[in-house]
Amino acid sequence: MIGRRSVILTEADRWLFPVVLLVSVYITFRGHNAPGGGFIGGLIAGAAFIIRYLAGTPLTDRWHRALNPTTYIGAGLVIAVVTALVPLAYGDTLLESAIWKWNVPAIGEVKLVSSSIFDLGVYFLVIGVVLLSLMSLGADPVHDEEVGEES
Amino acid sequence: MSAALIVLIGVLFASGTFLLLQRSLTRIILGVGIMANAVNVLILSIGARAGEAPIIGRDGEFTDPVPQALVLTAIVIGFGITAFLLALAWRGWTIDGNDDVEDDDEDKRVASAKPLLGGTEVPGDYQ
Amino acid sequence: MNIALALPIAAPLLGAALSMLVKQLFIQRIISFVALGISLASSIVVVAKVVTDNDILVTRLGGWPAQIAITLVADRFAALMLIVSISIMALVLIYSIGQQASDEHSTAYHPVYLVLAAGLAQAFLAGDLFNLFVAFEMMLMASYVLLTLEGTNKQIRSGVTYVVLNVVESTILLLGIGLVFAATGTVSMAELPERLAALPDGVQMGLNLLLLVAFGIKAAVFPLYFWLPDSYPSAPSSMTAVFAGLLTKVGVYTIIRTETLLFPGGQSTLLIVVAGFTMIVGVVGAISHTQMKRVLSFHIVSQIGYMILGVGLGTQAALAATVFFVLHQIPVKTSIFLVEGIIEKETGSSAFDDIDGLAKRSGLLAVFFMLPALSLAGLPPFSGFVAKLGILRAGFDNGSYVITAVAIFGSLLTLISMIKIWMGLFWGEVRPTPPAGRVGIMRHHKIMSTTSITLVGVTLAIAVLAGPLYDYSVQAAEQLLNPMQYVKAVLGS
Amino acid sequence: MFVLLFAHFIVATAALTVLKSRPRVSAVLGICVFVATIIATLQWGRTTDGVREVSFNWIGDLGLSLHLRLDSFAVMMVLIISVLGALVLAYSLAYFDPDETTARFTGFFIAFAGVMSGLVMSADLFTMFVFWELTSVLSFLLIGLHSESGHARASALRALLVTGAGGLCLLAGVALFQVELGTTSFQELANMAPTGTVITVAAILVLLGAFTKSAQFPFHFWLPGAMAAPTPVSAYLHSATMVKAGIVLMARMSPIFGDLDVWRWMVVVAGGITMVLGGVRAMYATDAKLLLAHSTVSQLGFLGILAGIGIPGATYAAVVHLAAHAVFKAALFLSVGAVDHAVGSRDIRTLSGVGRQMPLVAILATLSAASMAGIIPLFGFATKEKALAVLLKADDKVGAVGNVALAFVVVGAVLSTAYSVRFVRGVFGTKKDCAPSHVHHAPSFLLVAPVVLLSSASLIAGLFAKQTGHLFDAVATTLSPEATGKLALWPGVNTALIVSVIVVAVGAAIGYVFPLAATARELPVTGDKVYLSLLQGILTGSKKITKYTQNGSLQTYVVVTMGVVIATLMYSLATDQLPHFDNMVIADSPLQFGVVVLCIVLTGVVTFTAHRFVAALLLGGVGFAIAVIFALFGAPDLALTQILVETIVLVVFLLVLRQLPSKFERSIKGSARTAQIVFSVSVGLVVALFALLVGNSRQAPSVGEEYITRSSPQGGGNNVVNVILVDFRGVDTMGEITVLAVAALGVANLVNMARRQRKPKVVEASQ
Repeated sequence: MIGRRSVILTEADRWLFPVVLLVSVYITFRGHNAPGGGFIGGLIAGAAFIIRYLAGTPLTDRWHRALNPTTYIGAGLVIAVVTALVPLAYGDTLLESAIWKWNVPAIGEVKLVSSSIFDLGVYFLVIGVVLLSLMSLGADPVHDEEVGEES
Repeated sequence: MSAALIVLIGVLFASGTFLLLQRSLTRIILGVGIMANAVNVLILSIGARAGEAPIIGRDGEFTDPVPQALVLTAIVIGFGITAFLLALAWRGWTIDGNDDVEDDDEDKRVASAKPLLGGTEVPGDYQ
Repeated sequence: MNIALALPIAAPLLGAALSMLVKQLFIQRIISFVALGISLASSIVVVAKVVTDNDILVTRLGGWPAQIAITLVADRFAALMLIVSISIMALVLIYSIGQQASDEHSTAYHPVYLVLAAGLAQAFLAGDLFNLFVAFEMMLMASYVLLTLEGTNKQIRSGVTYVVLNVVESTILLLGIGLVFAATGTVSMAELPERLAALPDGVQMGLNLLLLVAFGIKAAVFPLYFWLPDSYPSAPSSMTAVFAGLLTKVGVYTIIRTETLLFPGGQSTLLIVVAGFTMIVGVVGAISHTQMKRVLSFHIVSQIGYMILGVGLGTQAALAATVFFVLHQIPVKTSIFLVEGIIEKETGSSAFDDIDGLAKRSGLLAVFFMLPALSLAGLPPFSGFVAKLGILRAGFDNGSYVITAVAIFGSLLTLISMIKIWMGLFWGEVRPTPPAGRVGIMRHHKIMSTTSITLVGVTLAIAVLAGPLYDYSVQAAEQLLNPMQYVKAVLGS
Repeated sequence: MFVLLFAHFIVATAALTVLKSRPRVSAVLGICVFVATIIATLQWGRTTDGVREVSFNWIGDLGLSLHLRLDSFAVMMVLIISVLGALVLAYSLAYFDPDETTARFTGFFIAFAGVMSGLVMSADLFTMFVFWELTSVLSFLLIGLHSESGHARASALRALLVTGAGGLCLLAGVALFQVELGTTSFQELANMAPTGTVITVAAILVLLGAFTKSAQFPFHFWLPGAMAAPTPVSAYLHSATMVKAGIVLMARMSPIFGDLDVWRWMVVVAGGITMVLGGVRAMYATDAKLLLAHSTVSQLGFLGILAGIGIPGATYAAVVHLAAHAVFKAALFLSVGAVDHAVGSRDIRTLSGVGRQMPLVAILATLSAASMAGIIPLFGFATKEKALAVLLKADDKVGAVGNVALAFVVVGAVLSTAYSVRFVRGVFGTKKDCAPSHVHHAPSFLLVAPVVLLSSASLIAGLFAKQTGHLFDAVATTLSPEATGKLALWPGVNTALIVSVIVVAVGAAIGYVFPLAATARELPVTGDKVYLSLLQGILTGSKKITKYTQNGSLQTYVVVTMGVVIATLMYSLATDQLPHFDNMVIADSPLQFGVVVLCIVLTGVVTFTAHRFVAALLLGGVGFAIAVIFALFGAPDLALTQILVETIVLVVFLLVLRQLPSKFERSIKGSARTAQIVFSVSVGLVVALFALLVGNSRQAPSVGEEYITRSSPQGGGNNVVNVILVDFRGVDTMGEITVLAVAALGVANLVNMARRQRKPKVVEASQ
């Protein structure tokens, strides 16, 4: 860990972390129409983890079990590739996109583009990548458990 | 086309090359980073003209979105490469306590050894 | 058809993704085999379709019109490369399991290996320059990881050389592609020929050269090959085998594309000169070194020279010979590295200083070294001979006597380098003493031996079936020399 | 017949695999194959007109097909190969102990016989080349049979490299013929009677190939070295069969190209020098086997002249002498082997009284030696007479070169007689000052029987020279229609006979007088020395080149790579007029200008600072500045991504740097540093200039416009960049996230490996 735990950062992290995560999800889905998207969203979420990391909140116990970064990466890639592959089953080409529109009462028209799902895959993958790099290079190389490995 | 950006491209390429020529892996990685930035600025500034962000609904003349997409991909790939190089530097450091890029041992050995044929000297003894 | 072209890329990618989600080695292996199996099956379909339709297959991804979509394109050459490389990937996967060096070492092995396969497939099928760059990056990144998989001192040191020079290559390639876009406003390989041809000479030449430099680094031509002999030998043999067999050939493949599709005949003289130096300097390096893996690594470089010569000559005969040369080279080179892997696994080294008398210990091993070695040296009746003769004839036919003479001289040096390995490892008193009760090297390493033998068998089959395969190469060359066919197939009339 | 060819290979494979532990069984099988081949060949030789063809189309497009043709000449050669093969193999049963080496010998031997038969049956140059190279490889393996011995290895290498180099000349010739004429078939070439510079070059290349294989000067030196092989190998490969491949080739080609002056002169001069040189060397050899080796060289020179000079009569003489030589030389080798086996020595200075103790072998060997010396009434006499008779008249047909040939042959013939005498005297004679050699055991039946057969063949063929001569009529006419001739036991007193008598008399006198222990003065230049220095030169040169090209330094590699980039771009810049600055502005906005300046300053600091942390932080700074430039350019997505990526890279950088020292250790000072700076600046300059040039050359509209129009209606999004990323060019993104994933896995893997490799140490330390 870098330095000692900072009280300010720890406090900030407690409040910031969920907020930043929410923002990241928003940015991801907004990306189709305004600056943003899976990369940016994922990186923002990654940044949230960085803050958490800098605050010194251990990533290794609870987080490690719940969120194996490799799983994030794998899941993200599965989502992206499957989204890309689905149209093939309908006789279309790889990555052919579809646009679904629903009229939801009270909210109005809701539009979902299949490529947004693809972007979601990107989002998860990027989070996983940031997490994995951080955990690997940030951890104590001698005593800590191996990252992303079942031991 | 902006002269300032062209100059910046030149400076970044020069600096990147210089850093790549150093022995310390850290500096080489810095060089890789700068080079990547150099190419990205180049693609954007040579491939497109400055303008309004290409978001439908905004006013003004849009700048070409394609270079942006290419550069975005390049930035992300560059991120991966830099992370991996840093891990290499870190690993190199844990092995031998420095981050200098050494010359290849085998090449050095061969350069100083006698020329051999199949592990033996050229055999010329038959009589 | 969309499926057949998409799956060679998508199946390994999905496999890689799933493989990351599981940690059990057994399941990972199954995933890899299934993914590569699907990939292989669809590439067979691609080849069959290319042959029966006698046309170029195209799929426009996302269903967009060809001008704006990324296309996957398979002509005869691409289809051939696809099927060969995927088969090799599948075979070496089996070998590497037998080698007990890679996938038992790290759970990253299988996903990364699959990404390498996907990258290869994408590189061959890419109909878009930037997509080609991405494919290159997939391959490169995967190769960085595979090269340093064990994280030993040696691997890290040579890994640095490999990574840095390949990053330089990526940078140059990106620069080149960025400038191509800047000059033409597109990166679609079907749209480019016309737009590039309209550019001023200097710009054309510069873009052409930039791409050639980048692909030349990838293909390891003189004077851009340095990274190869320093880095390949430190990887596990199975990885070296794949790299040696496939990665440099991707460079050759892209050089051929550049010189036939994008800038037809752009730099033939330069390529011929470069080819001459590559042939000689590569094999000269092989002669100086005293470690089988190093010798073979230098040897890769030298052989690349022959392929580049074919591209430089640029006639249909020359390109046909080059296509055949690539086709022959991939399995042969891979197989000889696989045999090397058996030696290394058995004795812990491949240095001439450490080992002698292997022929006495295992005649079978000697035979299965000798067969690919003689083929590489271009001796009849092996496939390497057909390939070499094809190049020489094309050279004579073109009236390029000097370079052809250089090529012939190079092949004498090649013979010396192969004999050097033979004399260094296989002849003499047996050393080191085999462990007691060892039945035979080949029998002891069953999986590795079986796969190596299979691959050597494939190389022999290439020699036997050289007739139809050469016909195929000739037709592939015909397509290559007719870029309009490519453009038409992609863009429609 | 052609099935029998395959039988060779099947038996050979069996000998090397399933019968590995029973070499005797495989030898017997081999003999059966040889005998079958003999019978079949004879059968065909009688029943058909002597020609039988088969061809296997390999690659039609390249005109590569394997084409075998069994004509009378091929029949003769196959018979020589098979008869001698059977005899030598039988001999080897007694000669070797049945161990693994013998198994390998047997396998290689049978395979070799098969390949050699294929070679002599080849109907075209290409097919011949295929078998040709295989004989080289197999002889390499046979010479190196006892690979523990450095001598054997060196000899094998020498033989392979010399014949291999010749093979490449041959290959070049083949390729030239194929390209120029579209065929390499001997018959078709003969019909075409091609001319021209390229054709001449091709013919000469083929001739050079033949020279190397048949040990003609200046490539003669590998043959004596090849005697490192066990005696049966020498007897077979290096006297009777493989070395004849070149002669066969010359015999096939000379009817086509024999009229070329270059060809003729090359053949005569090379053959003549070979003949004389081999003879002289034989006079100095003290190892009986080496003596025979040099005599083989000499005889090959003789055969070369006859086969290559392109006179029909000489072709006939070549054919008959080829047969005669195969018979007597094999017998001689085998008898030396028998002596060696019994006594354990081949040194003619110390062997003494062997003739008395092994009378049968001595008589047989003497007979064969007499045939070699050309003494009446042996086969060798008749053939040599024929050759002399032809050459005496040669100048009528070919002019001066005929006389030169005659001169060489006469001198060579004198030497032949001399070394024949020397051989018999040395091996079987009794020397006063030497203790009689001890014969350990009488040679067994199988060691002697082949010699009996061969030597009596020399005698019988000589006695019935006329009939024997007829047998070869068809053989010679196959090669060239006019090549007819006669042999005679007693030709009558004519010039040839007189010359011959003088030759024999002088030769015998020299052979008798010449000391057995004479040592030759070392020549300043020999073929072998040239070979060695060439090989050494290749090795040293290779090392030197590699030392410079592959110096192992990453810096050098980067310099060269970037140097190539500069060079190519400068060259391209030079071909066009320099970029113009028409639509150039200083900066798109004042803010942009400011940020660029800041960015340049930061870059400068990153480049030259000695502090790691400073460098890493400011690299982030450069990244942020560039993000601002992106934003100003109209690329908000790019700017956002750049900022986030730079942040995360910075954090990772710092994580790594905390383990490294705060300052860079050393950096080059002085002129090297200046050179680096100059180099780097020129990279920057050239790239920027070229970028400018490219930027001004756009003509067609960008594909981006299409994306902008389609983004919202078809892609379902307003942010065009994002729609491109996830839709239009989604495959790029798919690839790119894969790259990212793999990079992360790689990072984790490296760290995990580090842990794994460290853990044991930690455990050790704690114990």
